[in-house]
Amino acid sequence: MEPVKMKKDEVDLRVTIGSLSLQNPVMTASGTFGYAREFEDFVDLRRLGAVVVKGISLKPRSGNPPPRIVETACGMLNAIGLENVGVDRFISDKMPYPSALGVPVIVNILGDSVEEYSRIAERLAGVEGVAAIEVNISCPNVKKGGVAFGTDPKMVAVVTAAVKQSCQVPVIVKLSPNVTDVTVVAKAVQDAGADAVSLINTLIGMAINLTSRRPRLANIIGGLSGPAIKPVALRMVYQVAQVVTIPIIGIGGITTAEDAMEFMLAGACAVQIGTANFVNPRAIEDVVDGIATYVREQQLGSVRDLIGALRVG
Amino acid sequence: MEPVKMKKDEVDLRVTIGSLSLQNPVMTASGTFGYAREFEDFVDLRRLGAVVVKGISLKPRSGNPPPRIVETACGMLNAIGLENVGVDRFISDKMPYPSALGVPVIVNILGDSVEEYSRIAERLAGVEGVAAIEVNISCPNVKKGGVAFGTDPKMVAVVTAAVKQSCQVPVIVKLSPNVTDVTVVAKAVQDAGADAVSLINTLIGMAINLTSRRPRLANIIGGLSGPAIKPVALRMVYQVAQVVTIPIIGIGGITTAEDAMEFMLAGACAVQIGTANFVNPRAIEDVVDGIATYVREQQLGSVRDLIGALRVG
Amino acid sequence: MSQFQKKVELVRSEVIARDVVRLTFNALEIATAALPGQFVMIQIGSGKDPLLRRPFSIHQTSSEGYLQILFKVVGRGTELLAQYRVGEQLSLLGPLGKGFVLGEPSKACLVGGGMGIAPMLFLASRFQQLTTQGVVPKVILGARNREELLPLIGDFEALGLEVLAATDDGSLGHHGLVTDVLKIINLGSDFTVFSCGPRPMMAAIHHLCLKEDIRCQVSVESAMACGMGACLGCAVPLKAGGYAHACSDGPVFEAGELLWSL
Amino acid sequence: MSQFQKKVELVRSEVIARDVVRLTFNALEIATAALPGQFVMIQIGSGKDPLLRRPFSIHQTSSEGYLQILFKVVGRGTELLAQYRVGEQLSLLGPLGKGFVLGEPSKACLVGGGMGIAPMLFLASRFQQLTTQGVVPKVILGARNREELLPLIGDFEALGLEVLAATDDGSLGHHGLVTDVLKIINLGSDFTVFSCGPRPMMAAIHHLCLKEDIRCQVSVESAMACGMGACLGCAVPLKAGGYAHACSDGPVFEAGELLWSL
Ligand SMILES: Cc1cc2nc3c(=O)[nH]c(=O)nc-3n(C[C@H](O)[C@H](O)[C@H](O)COP(=O)(O)OP(=O)(O)OC[C@H]3O[C@@H](n4cnc5c(N)ncnc54)[C@H](O)[C@@H]3O)c2cc1C
Ligand SMILES: Cc1cc2nc3c(=O)[nH]c(=O)nc-3n(C[C@H](O)[C@H](O)[C@H](O)COP(=O)(O)OP(=O)(O)OC[C@H]3O[C@@H](n4cnc5c(N)ncnc54)[C@H](O)[C@@H]3O)c2cc1C
Ligand SMILES: Cc1cc2nc3c(=O)[nH]c(=O)nc-3n(C[C@H](O)[C@H](O)[C@H](O)COP(=O)(O)O)c2cc1C
Ligand SMILES: Cc1cc2nc3c(=O)[nH]c(=O)nc-3n(C[C@H](O)[C@H](O)[C@H](O)COP(=O)(O)O)c2cc1C
Ligand code: FES
Ligand code: FES
Repeated sequence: MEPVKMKKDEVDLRVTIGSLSLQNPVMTASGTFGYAREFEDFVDLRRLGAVVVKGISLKPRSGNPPPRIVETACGMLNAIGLENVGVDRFISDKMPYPSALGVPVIVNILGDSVEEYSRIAERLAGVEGVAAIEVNISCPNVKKGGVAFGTDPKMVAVVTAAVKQSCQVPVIVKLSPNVTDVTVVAKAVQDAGADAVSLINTLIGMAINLTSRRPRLANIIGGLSGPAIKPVALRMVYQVAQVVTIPIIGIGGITTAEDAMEFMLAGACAVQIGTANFVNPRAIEDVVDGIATYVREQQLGSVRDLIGALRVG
Repeated sequence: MEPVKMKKDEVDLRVTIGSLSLQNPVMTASGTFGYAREFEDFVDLRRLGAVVVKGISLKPRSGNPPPRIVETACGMLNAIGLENVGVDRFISDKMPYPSALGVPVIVNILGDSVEEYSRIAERLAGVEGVAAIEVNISCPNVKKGGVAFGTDPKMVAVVTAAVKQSCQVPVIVKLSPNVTDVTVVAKAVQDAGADAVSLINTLIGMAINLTSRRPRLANIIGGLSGPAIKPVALRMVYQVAQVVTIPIIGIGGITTAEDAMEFMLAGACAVQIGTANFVNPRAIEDVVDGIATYVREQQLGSVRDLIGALRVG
Repeated sequence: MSQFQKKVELVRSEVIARDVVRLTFNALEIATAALPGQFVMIQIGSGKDPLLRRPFSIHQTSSEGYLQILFKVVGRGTELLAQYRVGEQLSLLGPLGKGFVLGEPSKACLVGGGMGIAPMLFLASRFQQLTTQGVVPKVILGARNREELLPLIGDFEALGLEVLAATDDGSLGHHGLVTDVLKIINLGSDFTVFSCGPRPMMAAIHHLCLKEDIRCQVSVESAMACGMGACLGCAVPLKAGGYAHACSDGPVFEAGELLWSL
Repeated sequence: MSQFQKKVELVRSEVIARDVVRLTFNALEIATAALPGQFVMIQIGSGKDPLLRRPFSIHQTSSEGYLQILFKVVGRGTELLAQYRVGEQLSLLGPLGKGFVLGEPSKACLVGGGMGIAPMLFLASRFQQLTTQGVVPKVILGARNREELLPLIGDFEALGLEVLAATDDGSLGHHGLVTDVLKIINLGSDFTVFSCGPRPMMAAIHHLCLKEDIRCQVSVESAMACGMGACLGCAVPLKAGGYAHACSDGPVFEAGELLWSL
């Protein structure tokens, strides 16, 4: 991919994730932006830093029974159950639209076994427009595979290496926050050859309906996202930034440009916006605008000056 | 301690935590209610299920420099740094007031080493009015000890056994949520002889001031509490309830009677209320009233009918 | 398809019955693009709590660009929404979803129960515009009692439609269910029933229509986060297995496509 | 000590200057118990976001039970607070903290800067009530400009007090800092300075008083969660080492007890 060129008079918002050049650091978070087309009426899709599509598995999955979502204090729980059309229909039906937008498309993948991860990566390897692969090892909603992979540094390393071998594009590994020490997993992923890490995926949570005495999600537990988790996400990004040298993509509760830039100060090269898209489908563009304004007003040379620029001590 | 007797016409809110009988299941959470006296103008202290006092160490601690607290979305971060007067002054100056209230006083303790935990427990063992000890192995704000203890099942077991040997009163071990699998720690604690577990302590989080480019807490990281964490707390209580037989005390983001009863459905015998006391210093009494109303209106035999009564499947 | 995210002004707020409120917004773009059965997602409050938008059927639109919703206060979001004052601005997203597939007005029977009456008024007025022969669609409306139902009936009558009423307590119209009325009026199999209401009501209507071989479209609810097909939260189990999504495949479905046992 | 948690009615809301608002509550118990230098914690909104109460100095009380606060809009909480309308109810907690230790009015000099002026009016009026010989306390008030300062001066003058003004831009009174004025008036060492304002201002006043051997009480701010000594969040570093707590040991301290380098 060609490095993105900057127009005159524009503020410099460009960042790179390994060999991947982005016009700005703001991407969509997987599972919260569909396949981009859903948002075409609300946001100028060509202004996104990158599109990360809904998690794709080898075979189609129908997902969990409803209720699949419930609101919590400043957050929401989801137990979608990784519903998706499967890699083949993704390539034939879904990929053409985002790949025509002129922004990098990052494909989030998930599997039940190392082999499955490899095979999806292989299938995607040659596909036009796939700029990078994001490996979801941390989704809490699938009982087989997912959880075990995401919390065991050894398994994560094996999956990472397998995906790396199966494709040429940059590989981003998406980390689970549901671990005792996220830096251990991050280091394992780096050592296994990942080009970047993204974090955090959702925290595991639960909600109960007192009247019916039942869990509010059919799946009982689900993934917590939204502003409520931002402090945890920011802490993990900061911790991981102290121990890895590969780029970090910050995720978790970002709704404003200020939020996004806080993640960059903590050490993230780029950010992803998830739940906020539901509330404000224009969120990503608003964040890009807000960052641009800040970079201009603070007369920063580029947005990259923010990365890891937290003053400690 | 005598089993609490119920007055005629009263609804039955009594619960037991091992050998400890409570008039109702609603306690204060350590560190959020001072030594009870602070709240005397706002709440009828004799109506509390139990008072859990601020964490006590062997020697006095002056705590972290300010800022120590910052608000987050539906939550707050604190990095008090376990400021406390030390066990001796606690016994002489602080304990007399709560112990005269006629409700059980549970003393939360913390240390830098197994020996320290034992010695505090020994000091408290004979003290009039100490109804139980809650062992804080999970406070994220102390760099030595705290974190390591709380996340390592083996260390937690050692501390538990040591405290058990040092005193006759029931020992409650307070679990950290910052672990990959809370059930492993809970089982270790049960096997080591704990009379009950309480959970959750705070999640580790961070907040950044974009303007100053500094962490918002002098300690950089702090503990996240309040409604934001309730889904995580509820999930962990539910998970632990599937694997232990000792009583569980549910903590995390409880602000209303409904919240409290949801924790009981998930498997908690009692609950603790923390951050909510800051917003509504009458919170605990309001929760007790709310539970009583519910138990009466639903014509439950007793509040104990709620414990673990979640309908799954 | 044209969808909009717009800050719009609340121009009218009416308490229709106890806990039932009707709001009128000045929302030109959304009102103009809207079709009966579509809905809007409304952001309540400016903060992060409540976090998610709330979905409401479009109750009525006007050529001047007014858009109405009719809702019941059932929780915190609707409580806050009921407190908004005329002149305040709210963010609306819409029109969302697939609406009813209209047909011959004279062969249409609209059945609304409770707040399921909300989309029926919009549908009725669209049918009314399509009516050429003067043979208007049939309308059956049900609610708990007279107090709740009476204020709503007036709007249908203002359109020149006759309303068959059913109340749980018999305080207005038939004492019983809308399905009783549906049975009584004995539609031909060339009719289409358009229905929205509580799930048990729609299930009963579906079974009745199935037996009588009448086509039946239903508007269903499901917990929603995005309202636009992105989160996959609003799953609706299908008879053929798998799930449709209420917000993008619906909220209106052919009743026969859905799984009713759940 | 008597403290109260009360739902009280907002009876007046005044915009004093740009982003500066004064609210008057009907809060009998709290107003009656209040002492100058104490504060209240106000719950803003009914939801969980913003979660924590916000602390505000008591600006003025009346024997009828009215209580005023004066504040600047600096963030989301104060923004929401400024939008409350007369007749709405808010939950107040107070009076909290230890106030100023009063002394001989004729030997008192009150120095307020910016929103630090808020508690000074209450202090001045209490001094005024204690004044027997007609020798009133001195008052020095500072702000960025005339627009911000002028409306506040009137309240002090209404008490019969003369105000020495200082503004950053010289648009009213002395062009410069309140400490300049303090130097000029040259207090004797039998005076006590009572001060509230931005930290650099109070540090400068403290150092001046130290040099001139004048007793100095300052009211300090710190991030607070509970306002009542329970959370230990509001640590204020002490000269002697360790921390005091702004809410329960203060917010008023002897300036010499605090660590000013931090
Ligand atoms: C497409 C669609 C159209 C709708 N149209 C209307 C309408 O025209 N008029 C109307 O009154 N209501 C309508 N609803 C339902 C309305 O969205 C909910 O009543 C509202 O979201 C509740 O918000 P709350 O914050 O007040 O309640 P909450 O506090 O969120 O919940 C209170 C109760 O309402 C239930 N509830 C919450 N959200 C939903 C939901 N999305 N669907 C069903 N039940 C829910 C909860 O389970 C709970 O029992 C519609 C829902 C959908 C999906
Ligand atoms: C004892 C005491 C008395 C006070 N009296 C007054 C008063 O009379 N008038 C007045 O205008 N203000 C007063 N303050 C400050 C006032 O509490 C804060 O301005 C307010 O809490 C900010 O809330 P916010 O939600 O608008 O701002 P936030 O969005 O919470 O923060 C906005 C900015 O204000 C700063 N801030 C937040 N909380 C505080 C705090 N507690 N103290 C200092 N800075 C803070 C933040 O760091 C941030 O820069 C007092 C503070 C204390 C501790
Ligand atoms: C409805 C929903 C679906 C999601 N699906 C996926 C997914 O398929 N793959 C994945 O890696 N993460 C998925 N996530 C996690 C998000 O990408 C993101 O990591 C998380 O929501 C935290 O960010 P946020 O707080 O900005 O939403 C999903 C999140 C939500 C809310
Ligand atoms: C200011 C503050 C101080 C705390 N201090 C302690 C402590 O000393 N010991 C302890 O075990 N937990 C401490 N906690 C954790 C609480 O007891 C509780 O576990 C946590 O706040 C979650 O509950 P909540 O969401 O209801 O606040 C503290 C929490 C707060 C907010
Ligand atoms: S509500 Fe998000 S897909 Fe339907
Ligand atoms: S604000 Fe809680 S102790 Fe001072």
